[in-house]
Amino acid sequence: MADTTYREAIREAIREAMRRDERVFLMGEDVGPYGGAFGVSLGLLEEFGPERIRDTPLSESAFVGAGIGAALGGMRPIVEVMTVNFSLLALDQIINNAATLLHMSGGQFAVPLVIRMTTGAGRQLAAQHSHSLEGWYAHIPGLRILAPATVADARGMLWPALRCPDPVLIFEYGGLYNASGELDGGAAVDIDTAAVRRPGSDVTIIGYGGTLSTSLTAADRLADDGIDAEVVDLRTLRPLDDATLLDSVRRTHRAVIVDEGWRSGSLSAEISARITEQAFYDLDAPVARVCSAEVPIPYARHMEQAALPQPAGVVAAVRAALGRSDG
Amino acid sequence: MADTTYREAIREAIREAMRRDERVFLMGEDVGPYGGAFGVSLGLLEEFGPERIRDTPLSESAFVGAGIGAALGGMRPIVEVMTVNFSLLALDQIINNAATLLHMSGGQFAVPLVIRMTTGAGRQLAAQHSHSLEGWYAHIPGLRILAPATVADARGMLWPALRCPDPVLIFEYGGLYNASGELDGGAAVDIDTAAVRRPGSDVTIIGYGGTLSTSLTAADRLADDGIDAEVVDLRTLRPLDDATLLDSVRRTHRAVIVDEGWRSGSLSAEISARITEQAFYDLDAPVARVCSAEVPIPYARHMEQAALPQPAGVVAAVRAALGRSDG
Amino acid sequence: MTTADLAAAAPTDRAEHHYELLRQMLRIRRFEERCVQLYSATKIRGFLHLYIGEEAVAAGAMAALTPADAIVSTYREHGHALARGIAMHSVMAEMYGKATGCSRGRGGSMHLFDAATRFYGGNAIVGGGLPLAVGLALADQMADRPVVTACFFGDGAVAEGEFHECLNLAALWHLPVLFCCENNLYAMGTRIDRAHAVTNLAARAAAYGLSAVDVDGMDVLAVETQTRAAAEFVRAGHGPYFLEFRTYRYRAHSMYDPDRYREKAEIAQWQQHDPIDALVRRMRGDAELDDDALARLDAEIAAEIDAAVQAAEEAPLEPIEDLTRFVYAESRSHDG
Amino acid sequence: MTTADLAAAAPTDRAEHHYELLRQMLRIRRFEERCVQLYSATKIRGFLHLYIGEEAVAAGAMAALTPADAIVSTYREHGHALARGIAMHSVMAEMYGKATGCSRGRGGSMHLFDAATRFYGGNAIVGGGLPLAVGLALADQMADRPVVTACFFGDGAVAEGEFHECLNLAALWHLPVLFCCENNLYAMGTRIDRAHAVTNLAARAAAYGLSAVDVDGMDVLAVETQTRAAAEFVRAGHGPYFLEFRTYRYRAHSMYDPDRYREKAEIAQWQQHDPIDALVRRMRGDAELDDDALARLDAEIAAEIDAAVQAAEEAPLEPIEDLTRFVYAESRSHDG
Ligand SMILES: Cc1ncc(C[n+]2csc(CCOP(=O)(O)OP(=O)(O)O)c2C)c(N)n1
Ligand SMILES: Cc1ncc(C[n+]2csc(CCOP(=O)(O)OP(=O)(O)O)c2C)c(N)n1
Ligand SMILES: [Mg+2]
Ligand SMILES: [Mg+2]
Repeated sequence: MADTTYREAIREAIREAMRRDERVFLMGEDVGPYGGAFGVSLGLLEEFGPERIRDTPLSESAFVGAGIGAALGGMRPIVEVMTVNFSLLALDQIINNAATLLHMSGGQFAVPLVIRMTTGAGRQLAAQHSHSLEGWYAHIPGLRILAPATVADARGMLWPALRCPDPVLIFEYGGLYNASGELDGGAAVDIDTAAVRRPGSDVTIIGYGGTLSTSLTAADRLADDGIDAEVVDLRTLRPLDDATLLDSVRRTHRAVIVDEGWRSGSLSAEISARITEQAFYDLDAPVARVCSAEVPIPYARHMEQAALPQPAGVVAAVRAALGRSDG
Repeated sequence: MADTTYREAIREAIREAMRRDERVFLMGEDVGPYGGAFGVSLGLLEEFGPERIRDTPLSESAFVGAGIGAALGGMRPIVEVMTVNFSLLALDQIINNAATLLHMSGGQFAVPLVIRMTTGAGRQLAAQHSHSLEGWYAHIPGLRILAPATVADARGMLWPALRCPDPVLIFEYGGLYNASGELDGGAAVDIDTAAVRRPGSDVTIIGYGGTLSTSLTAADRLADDGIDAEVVDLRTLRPLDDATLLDSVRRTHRAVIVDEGWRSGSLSAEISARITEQAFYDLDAPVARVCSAEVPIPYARHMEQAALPQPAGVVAAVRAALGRSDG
Repeated sequence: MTTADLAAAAPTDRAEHHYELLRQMLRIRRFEERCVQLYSATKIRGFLHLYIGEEAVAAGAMAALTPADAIVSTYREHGHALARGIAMHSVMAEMYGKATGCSRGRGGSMHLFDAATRFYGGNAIVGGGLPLAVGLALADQMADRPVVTACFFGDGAVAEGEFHECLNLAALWHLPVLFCCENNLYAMGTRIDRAHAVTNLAARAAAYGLSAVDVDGMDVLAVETQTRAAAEFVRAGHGPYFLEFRTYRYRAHSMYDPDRYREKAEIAQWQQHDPIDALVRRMRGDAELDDDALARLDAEIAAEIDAAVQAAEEAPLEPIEDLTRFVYAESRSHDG
Repeated sequence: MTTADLAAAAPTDRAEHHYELLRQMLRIRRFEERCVQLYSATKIRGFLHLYIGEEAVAAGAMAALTPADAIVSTYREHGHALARGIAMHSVMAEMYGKATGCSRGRGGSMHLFDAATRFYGGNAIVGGGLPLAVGLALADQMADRPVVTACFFGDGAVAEGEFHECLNLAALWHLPVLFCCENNLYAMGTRIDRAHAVTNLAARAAAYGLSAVDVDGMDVLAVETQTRAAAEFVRAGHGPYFLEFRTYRYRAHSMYDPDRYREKAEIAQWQQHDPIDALVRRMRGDAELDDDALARLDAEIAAEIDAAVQAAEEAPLEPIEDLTRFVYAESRSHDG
């Protein structure tokens, strides 16, 4: 069991994939000599050369679309969009091409493409650099959306994503790159199911990506109060694994969703709706949500922190769901 | 009381605004000699000239961004993006500039811009031309989202939208352009509240834009069965008017949302979550949703119709909510 | 056939070749004329964009490409699809929305696809196919395949940001892309000089550091010759090539377009340079074609179209239960 | 001052003018040097992009513009903001995230805004400011105001689709935009020749049919003269103008950049053409500056910076209750 960081885990996953399959290559802004905006691809250029570790100009739409085309042409591209914020420039390619080609062509043209991007706020990067849009992307049929929250998932999700004939978007949480954890070899993980990260019986806290740690911290604090929270990590945002969620909620009878997206129309809304639809009569309290405030994320730390979901907010929501709001 | 079409109503609204305020101008692809892709701006070029009825090249990002800039510069632009499908190319400008400038600048720079676009499926235009993304746009703080479902709203929403200092997106439902209705003068309408379009006591059916008529048709059929449905038209998708919704649901104790967006992560999810959060103990059944199937919209009519919400689906959902599913 | 081969060809071979070009142009025109009728009869629905007037581009360009090459097209792609060799009945069935259509009824007129002929659609977002073409060419380059990706798009598409990004990328990476710009002077109702500050599109392309020429798009032989030369250049690894085909559409942009933005006289003017008439005249002059042969050709094409229509009429619809097929691939790992 | 005025200016006026340019460049450099320290001290957070080495562009260009003109900038905009006349304490407070900052603490280093000087930000999406500039210029043109909108962006931004769309639109509509391209040879770690097939950016711009020149961006007087001439051209209604300023950033792209992609020698080479040193040399040569004056200037700037830091330290934070202010305007109709 080696200790490694989320960043290194992703790098190792890319390295392994490139060694195993020569059709795999990495393409994006500054993935080469610079080493990746967040240092993920550092050293890969030296091993694989500029053909396969391919710097692009600042042309998000063209190089994401080129990734789609290269996938159609038999390659297995990993396209790095530096951050989700810039992916808006490539959305047409992602939605109108990557997500639709298989269906529009009556099943003829699959798009085995992986797009990686950094997501999330919390680093004082202000409104244009702090989007959490992975849940928003999860609205689009034809895409698969992954959100690794642990080092093991960061390490293990890439290979199955590359093996999958569908376009897969992997959202790496920016605040986690330096996080470290244990890695048990380099085993691929499944990319279909949610995971119970902490078993519990009183309430289900549902998080993913950056909000998994928020959820776990909250669960620890609740434990001090004698409240036994189960924490579920969604892992895959589309398609959602309803079974794991519902199984948990049917046992705990209460759910709190923690989502860094803006509350209105966030993924938390979909999860709340699904739980209500499928487990209404098992619920002892309305499903609650702890999300980002509905503001462009501000630069100043105190305002940014106030805008984002925090453990204290989760604790309060759980207590409210349990009817234990203290005066 | 004159009878007029949705298309004419919008045209009259533009004409009136341009006469009342010389800062108003219309800009977009083929709004001039062509008369607008859906004929909305026909005749306006002759009255106002090419400076104010301004054809643009196929450059969605530039001309939407230019609308933002012109608004900053004191104008009151109406930007027509031919259809929501093409707006993906301008999303960066809409989200990272229009929606954030006021906040990022600490309140200094408002963006009094109106963007109009056609939305919706149902005309066999296939996957890339059939998006219903207005609910998806409603996730973004800083934007106001309007969805006129009636001729009166088509006529009356533009002027208050232009008077509003915030960026306002108006989604015109493509299938409604030829719909006609009565127009009582040209009165501006409010752009803040939802409207009860049909009072009822047994269930609340919530629709907007293209699904209002689906909802009303379903309500008529239900009436034949002795079920008295209230139909609420959201009108404004962001910010949502919770009060009208909750008032209705607290009376009827049941809600069915009809939304042409793909089910997962559609606006219907947000509404379901809000109703559950705020009226859980008033509900006699879980909030139900009737949405589009999670597929890129197919061309063939039978498949397209199967993919879209239909009155029969609404009737079935209402009957299920009332425990009246027949064998 | 290389350019040299073609020049050296025996007269009968040349005549046959011209006949084939004529056949393709006529197939496209008659097919679309029938589509107009079928649209009025509500057999075909949605958007329908006609290529009539521009047939020389598709017929000439496709004649210069090989089966291994890839094609990326637009929403105005019946001509490209037919000239590329997608069976007419399969295109017609697609317009009918039938299960036997080349996209199983899911695509319609704007989204014809065919893996067998490497026809990557049918793209209804203006400019949206350009990045795909760049990527297909990248795959070929990385795999060292001597293959050309031909990407069709209009004068209007040149204004889109993707055009710029893709020309730069293709030039920067020396990708084997053949950019085939169909300059028909209009983007819907917008004449080129109201959309572009500089209307010489080949010159615009040359500014990216790639080879670019303009071609008389009403002359099928010029189209073929220039495309052949350009494709040879690209295939030899010299990087991308830009062809600006100067052409014209006789019909409205789509069935919804009342065509208010241009003079009838302008259309008539262009029709005097009709590519089919021109080739027929030339072949008659060179005694490569007589009335009989032309009549046989017309009859053969009419029969092909009738058969396609009949097949489409009789074809089954895709079962509704299959609505959600092909949103995701049916097997998780489709390759080894 | 017009170009003619400047040429005809009395020697003392000229000296004063040079002194002002020097002062602006020094203010920018010293301000940023302090920012580096403050970043290490975690007073400033987020992304911090330094302009050191490029000061001649901001100082020279702003000197050629009038208060009525509009500025659209990037995330590397401290230089533009200071030279444009946003008070240093208000910029510093913004970097501190304080309520007295020019964006009330919401923007930080990348989002400086100031209505009083028509400074429209601070845009952190590469190329994202270009459409805003086009729109601001459109508003001026429609209102018949003799105003120039100067839009700053880098060599990297030229690869974005928006660049293409905006240059075409500005040229097509003859809009009063002054495109100020700061070509510092790198976009993060990507050298210009690895991003652009054609690296002569002024030539690229000229392909859109607008006037374009390249300018020695390390020579503040050249920058000022060329900007002045270009601004006069634009203001006179002749349409947009493109200036390619050839410059260089000495520091890493941002505080996170380990600067692995270039040789130290390259940086040293450019530093030999340092714009501040060059102007000082020149002024000394012309007896426009002596040691005393320079020392006074240094002291004055140090004091200004100290005062700005102290004010930022002492300034209040925006109250948390105001978090959701300015998402929407506070009054529904802010105008008549
Ligand atoms: C991005 C985008 N914007 C707008 C449209 C609507 N539209 C369809 S075709 C067309 C004109 C395209 O003109 P051009 O590229 O010259 O091709 P042509 O139709 O002349 O063959 C427009 C505006 C679209 N499909 N996609
Ligand atoms: C659309 C977009 N893509 C990527 C980035 C990340 N990024 C920030 S600055 C930069 C380099 C820009 O280079 P250039 O335009 O030359 O300006 P410079 O930084 O050299 O002043 C990149 C890639 C971004 N901010 N926006
Ligand atoms: Mg055209
Ligand atoms: Mg640069």
